Amino acid sequence: MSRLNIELPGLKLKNPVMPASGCFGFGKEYSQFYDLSELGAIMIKAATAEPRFGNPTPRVAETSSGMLNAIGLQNPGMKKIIEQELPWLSQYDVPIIANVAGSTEEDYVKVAKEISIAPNVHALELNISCPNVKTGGIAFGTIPEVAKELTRKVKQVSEVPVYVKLSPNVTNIVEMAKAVEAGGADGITMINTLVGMRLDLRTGKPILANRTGGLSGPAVKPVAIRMIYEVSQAVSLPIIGMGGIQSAEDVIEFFYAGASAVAVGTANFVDPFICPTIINDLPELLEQLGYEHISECTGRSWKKHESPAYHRA
Amino acid sequence: MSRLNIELPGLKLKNPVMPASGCFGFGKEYSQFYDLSELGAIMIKAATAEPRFGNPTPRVAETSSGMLNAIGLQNPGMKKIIEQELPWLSQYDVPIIANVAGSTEEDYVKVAKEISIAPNVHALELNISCPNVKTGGIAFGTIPEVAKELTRKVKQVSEVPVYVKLSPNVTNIVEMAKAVEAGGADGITMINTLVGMRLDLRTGKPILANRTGGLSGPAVKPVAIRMIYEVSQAVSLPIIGMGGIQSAEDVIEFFYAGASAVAVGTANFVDPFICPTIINDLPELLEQLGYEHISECTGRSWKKHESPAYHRA
Amino acid sequence: MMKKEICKILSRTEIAADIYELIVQAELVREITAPGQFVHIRVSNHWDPLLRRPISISSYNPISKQMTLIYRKDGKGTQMLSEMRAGMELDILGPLGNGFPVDEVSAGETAVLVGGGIGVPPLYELSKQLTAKGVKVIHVLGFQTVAAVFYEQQFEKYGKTFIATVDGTYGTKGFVTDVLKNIQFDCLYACGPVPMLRALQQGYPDQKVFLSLEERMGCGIGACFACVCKEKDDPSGTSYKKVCTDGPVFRAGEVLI
Amino acid sequence: MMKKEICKILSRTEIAADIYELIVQAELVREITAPGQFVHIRVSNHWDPLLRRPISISSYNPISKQMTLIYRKDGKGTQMLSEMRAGMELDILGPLGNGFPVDEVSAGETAVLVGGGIGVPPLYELSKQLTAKGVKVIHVLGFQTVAAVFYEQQFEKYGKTFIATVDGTYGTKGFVTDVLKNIQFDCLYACGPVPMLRALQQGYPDQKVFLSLEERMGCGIGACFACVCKEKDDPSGTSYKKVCTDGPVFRAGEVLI
Ligand SMILES: Cc1cc2nc3c(=O)[nH]c(=O)nc-3n(C[C@H](O)[C@H](O)[C@H](O)COP(=O)(O)OP(=O)(O)OC[C@H]3O[C@@H](n4cnc5c(N)ncnc54)[C@H](O)[C@@H]3O)c2cc1C
Ligand SMILES: Cc1cc2nc3c(=O)[nH]c(=O)nc-3n(C[C@H](O)[C@H](O)[C@H](O)COP(=O)(O)OP(=O)(O)OC[C@H]3O[C@@H](n4cnc5c(N)ncnc54)[C@H](O)[C@@H]3O)c2cc1C
Ligand SMILES: Cc1cc2nc3c(=O)[nH]c(=O)nc-3n(C[C@H](O)[C@H](O)[C@H](O)COP(=O)(O)O)c2cc1C
Ligand SMILES: Cc1cc2nc3c(=O)[nH]c(=O)nc-3n(C[C@H](O)[C@H](O)[C@H](O)COP(=O)(O)O)c2cc1C
Ligand code: FES
Ligand code: FES
Repeated sequence: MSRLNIELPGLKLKNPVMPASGCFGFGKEYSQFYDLSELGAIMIKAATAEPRFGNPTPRVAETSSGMLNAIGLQNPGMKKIIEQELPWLSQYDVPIIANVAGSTEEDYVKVAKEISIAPNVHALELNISCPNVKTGGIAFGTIPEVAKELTRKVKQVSEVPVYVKLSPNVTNIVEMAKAVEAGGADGITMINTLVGMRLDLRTGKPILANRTGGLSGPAVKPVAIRMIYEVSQAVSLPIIGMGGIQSAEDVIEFFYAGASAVAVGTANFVDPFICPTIINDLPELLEQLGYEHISECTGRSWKKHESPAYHRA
Repeated sequence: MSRLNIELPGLKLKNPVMPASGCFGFGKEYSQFYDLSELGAIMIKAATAEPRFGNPTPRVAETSSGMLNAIGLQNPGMKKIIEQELPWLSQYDVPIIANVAGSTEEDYVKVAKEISIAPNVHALELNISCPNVKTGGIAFGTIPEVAKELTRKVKQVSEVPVYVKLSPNVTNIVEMAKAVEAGGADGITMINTLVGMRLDLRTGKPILANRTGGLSGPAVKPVAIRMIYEVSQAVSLPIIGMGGIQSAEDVIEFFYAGASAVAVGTANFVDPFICPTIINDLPELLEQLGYEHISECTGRSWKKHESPAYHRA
Repeated sequence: MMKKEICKILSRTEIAADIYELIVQAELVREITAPGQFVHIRVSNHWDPLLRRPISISSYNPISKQMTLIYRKDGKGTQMLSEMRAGMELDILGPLGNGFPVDEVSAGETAVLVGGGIGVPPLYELSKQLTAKGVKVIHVLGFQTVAAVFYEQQFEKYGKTFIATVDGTYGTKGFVTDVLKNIQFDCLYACGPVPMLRALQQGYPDQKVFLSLEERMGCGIGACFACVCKEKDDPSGTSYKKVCTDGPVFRAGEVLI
Repeated sequence: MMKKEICKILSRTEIAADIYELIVQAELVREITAPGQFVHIRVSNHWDPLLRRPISISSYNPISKQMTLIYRKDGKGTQMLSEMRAGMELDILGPLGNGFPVDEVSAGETAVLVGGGIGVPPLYELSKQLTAKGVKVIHVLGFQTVAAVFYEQQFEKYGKTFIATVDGTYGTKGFVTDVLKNIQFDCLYACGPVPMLRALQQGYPDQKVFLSLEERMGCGIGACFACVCKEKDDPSGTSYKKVCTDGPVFRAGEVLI
């Protein structure tokens, strides 16, 4: 019996581990390392209505236990994604979560409508939180009313469940979560990156051409855990958690906080095998900790509950 | 000629490096390692009107390149600080910045009034951003109107310039900075800690008794740099920067971002000699980089300026 | 006087399952004033892992300037510490805290030293020093299981040594308190997990008992207020002791545990 | 096929001021297809520093399965790399990217290899392979100062080697472009800082020129889009090449630099 299978709106997952959007392209590169069917799901790179080049380089900088990125949503546009990337991915037995981005409400609605029809797209991830895009992007993720409206509009056109990706760059994350719940979201993914910056010692100027970038990696994990802990108690939507995950232990910590599945981003760059390694390590870790199924871990940090199996034994 | 002396409202500093509040007690412990007169200034531990025990233990947890703390403003109360700690510190030739905290506006005003009279207190640091205190504390740091009012009230009673310490846990840090500027602040100190959490793998429960804690250390540096970069362009107040500083290079990066002085917090725990080490390393680093004085570095990330001396040479 | 010193590792040996003995040469050894003091170790030159790790001094020799530390490989920091080798350098802050009061027993009296798991190490030097002044010493050491047992022979040299294991794979099955029932003493010194210390504090309200506490630490030197515990019988509710500087050893009843 | 492999360090030598030569034994050496490919190195088992470091393959031998990497100790990662010793293990991802096209010159023709600073290493294997097929090879290598000069003798074995130093402490004072003025060639290969590459691209618009670019990288395998550059003459403004997988070597004029 599997300890790892999970069901979420639109998603029947073999296991709750998936690569995070923007950190896995459309899967081709990582398919050289392992069979993508091993993954719980794949969150593909953001799709916009039109092709986008993104920001000038340098686009990444390193920080202590983290990195900054300012890719700027480079992508070939939804048409090409639907015609080329998704069909290629359909050779694998793995559900796709399509990350949807845009600069205007109309953009989001257009992309959501088109991409949600693709046969292997089982859910959308509404990216209202990309900190690297000038035009509007971030406002969707920081003003509750705007986020709610956008969610509602996208829900109206989407053929599949809609997960909304929250930005951590807000005073009150719970308010944002409640807003997207009220807008009809089927789930929440969190967190996107924290806005950060690094300066070059020699020139004094930002290392990133875009000046600021999104902070990801182990450095942000405590912020992600705190926010998931807060949000999971305030809304009744399932949460796909992310932010600095690099081991099976981290996955359990995200579940304890309140996640029902997780995504791994930056760690893919460090270790291309990180997702299958974590998937492989989880059953033994669950065994050690005394859980029969990973779902028993969700929300243990705040739920009143019985002791795990091994305490009972 | 010193490359390091700096003047700020109320403060004539030999050098711009000082220990951050809460990370240096009232100086006694570190005086066993070196002469406190070497420091630019000392930001002493938060003072409240009445003695406070703070939160239950565990109060600290480690994270990747960072730590969480939930001390809860433990302190002996302003009376004892004024009668015992400050007189002891007066043996050193070093200006004191007194960190003022409270649960109500009245508290803040009361402490500010009393402590600003002490002869070696040259400035106040208004702690409107401590994330570990339940009653009210954080609201002062996240609502611009509230912060402005508090600043105004404290300014009315303070005998010395008032620096306001900003919380990074907000959607819009510039708005907060402008609010305290409008309230009459003489300077800004930033950043306080990011709210974070860690869970125990075995129990599933938070490691900190207070559940959440404040994230500090190198992990938060890119967030601090970004916020100082934004705020220094938006207000005309001097900024004392902090958040993850552990080397002379880091100090320069904070200056580039827009700081006019810096504070070192967590790194004192790792290396008790960190402040004098940094102060000692700075002149040579400035020499290498071609600056005659550290003040030339302030705001270079965004200022239009001439090349540094060595480029000109 | 505490010092921050780059010390030389003389040897590192795995003495039980995941238990390592580290012998270090350092000037700061001459500053040690009592068994039960500890050191605060920076396990890497980098800033991750960030915090120092507090480890008790297990034994020391001010003349050779050597001290022995015994630690369990557990999390990130002790893992890295377990990868160190003879000849490498280690950044150590110490000696820290107040150790066990050796003066509280006189020659001819009996002291019982109670240790649980990684609470056992500091008792070794204590035993040496008590024995040297003519105190009769009995050791009661508790471990999880036989593979975790260490230093039994070493302790045997100084006095009768009882071992208890939780799973009964060695010595008495059960806890140190089970063994203690049959032992008479003038003074008890203990170091180990909180439930054990609490049981001892409650079990011997009228006897001389000294307990070494553990708490998560930031600075280790009294500056950060991470490691405080409440004083007992404090009407104001704000008085406290710091484990790092006032402790780690307290007289039973002095603080709430 | 690229591989992720835990490789063994055979030797590590400082060959100039802060310049290290690392010889590594690895199965992945057999997968190398051209000079100018690179590897992506994880400098520690921990997660700080986080990102891998891209380093060119300087030379390799598929039979002995050894490759040589040459790098400058600079930031945190290369600092740690410089502390590694023979016998230690290193996590390497590679070979990555497309190297220099050796077929673009024929026996009897002349190739000039232009390197600047840490752009010099990959030219070494290129020189070997070109010479082996009968191409006449000339090297023009630029460094900051005499202390930074390395591999002059090694290059001399394969062809005439000119050195330029910015401060004039060795060879010609000035830049590689100053030396190049007097040299005729059929094909030019270059690796080094962007201003140098740009000067070469502009200076020889009608000749065969291949340039190896550098860009900050995330994944190194084409997944993260950190390392893109724009294609030249692209009306849509959205077409691009990735330095990590389409490069690092490009024909001059192919992409905007
Ligand atoms: C005064 C004192 C003396 C000690 N003496 C010894 C000894 O002689 N031998 C020994 O093996 N252990 C001893 N300990 C416990 C030892 O400090 C912890 O086991 C160790 O810090 C855990 O670090 P880690 O890297 O394995 O775990 P991690 O989980 O990586 O540690 C994360 C953080 O939590 C802290 N931490 C985790 N567990 C503990 C704990 N039980 N007590 C205090 N802090 C903790 C760490 O110091 C670090 O700051 C002592 C603790 C104290 C307070
Ligand atoms: C394809 C390619 C081949 C290279 N070959 C060599 C070589 O053979 N020898 C050599 O010494 N150097 C080479 N470099 C440059 C080398 O990658 C950087 O010098 C190195 O990454 C700097 O790391 P650090 O730890 O010293 O600096 P840090 O400042 O700690 O690096 C921080 C981050 O910035 C990146 N970075 C910093 N400088 C550069 C740079 N110049 N280019 C790309 N990324 C950078 C690092 O990879 C890291 O992600 C090559 C770069 C590329 C892209
Ligand atoms: C290089 C890079 C590109 C990213 N691109 C996207 C994106 O296109 N859409 C999105 O929603 N999130 C994007 N993210 C955010 C990640 O999906 C993830 O939320 C974040 O990085 C935190 O997880 P991590 O710490 O595991 O990387 C990107 C992150 C990185 C590092
Ligand atoms: C243990 C600890 C206690 C702190 N106590 C206070 C405090 O009392 N008042 C305050 O304004 N900030 C307090 N801070 C925040 C620091 O002054 C500083 O703003 C923050 O830690 C970021 O700097 P750092 O990364 O260098 O530590 C505390 C931080 C730590 C780690
Ligand atoms: S650990 Fe900082 S006061 Fe005890
Ligand atoms: S480095 Fe990731 S695409 Fe090139």
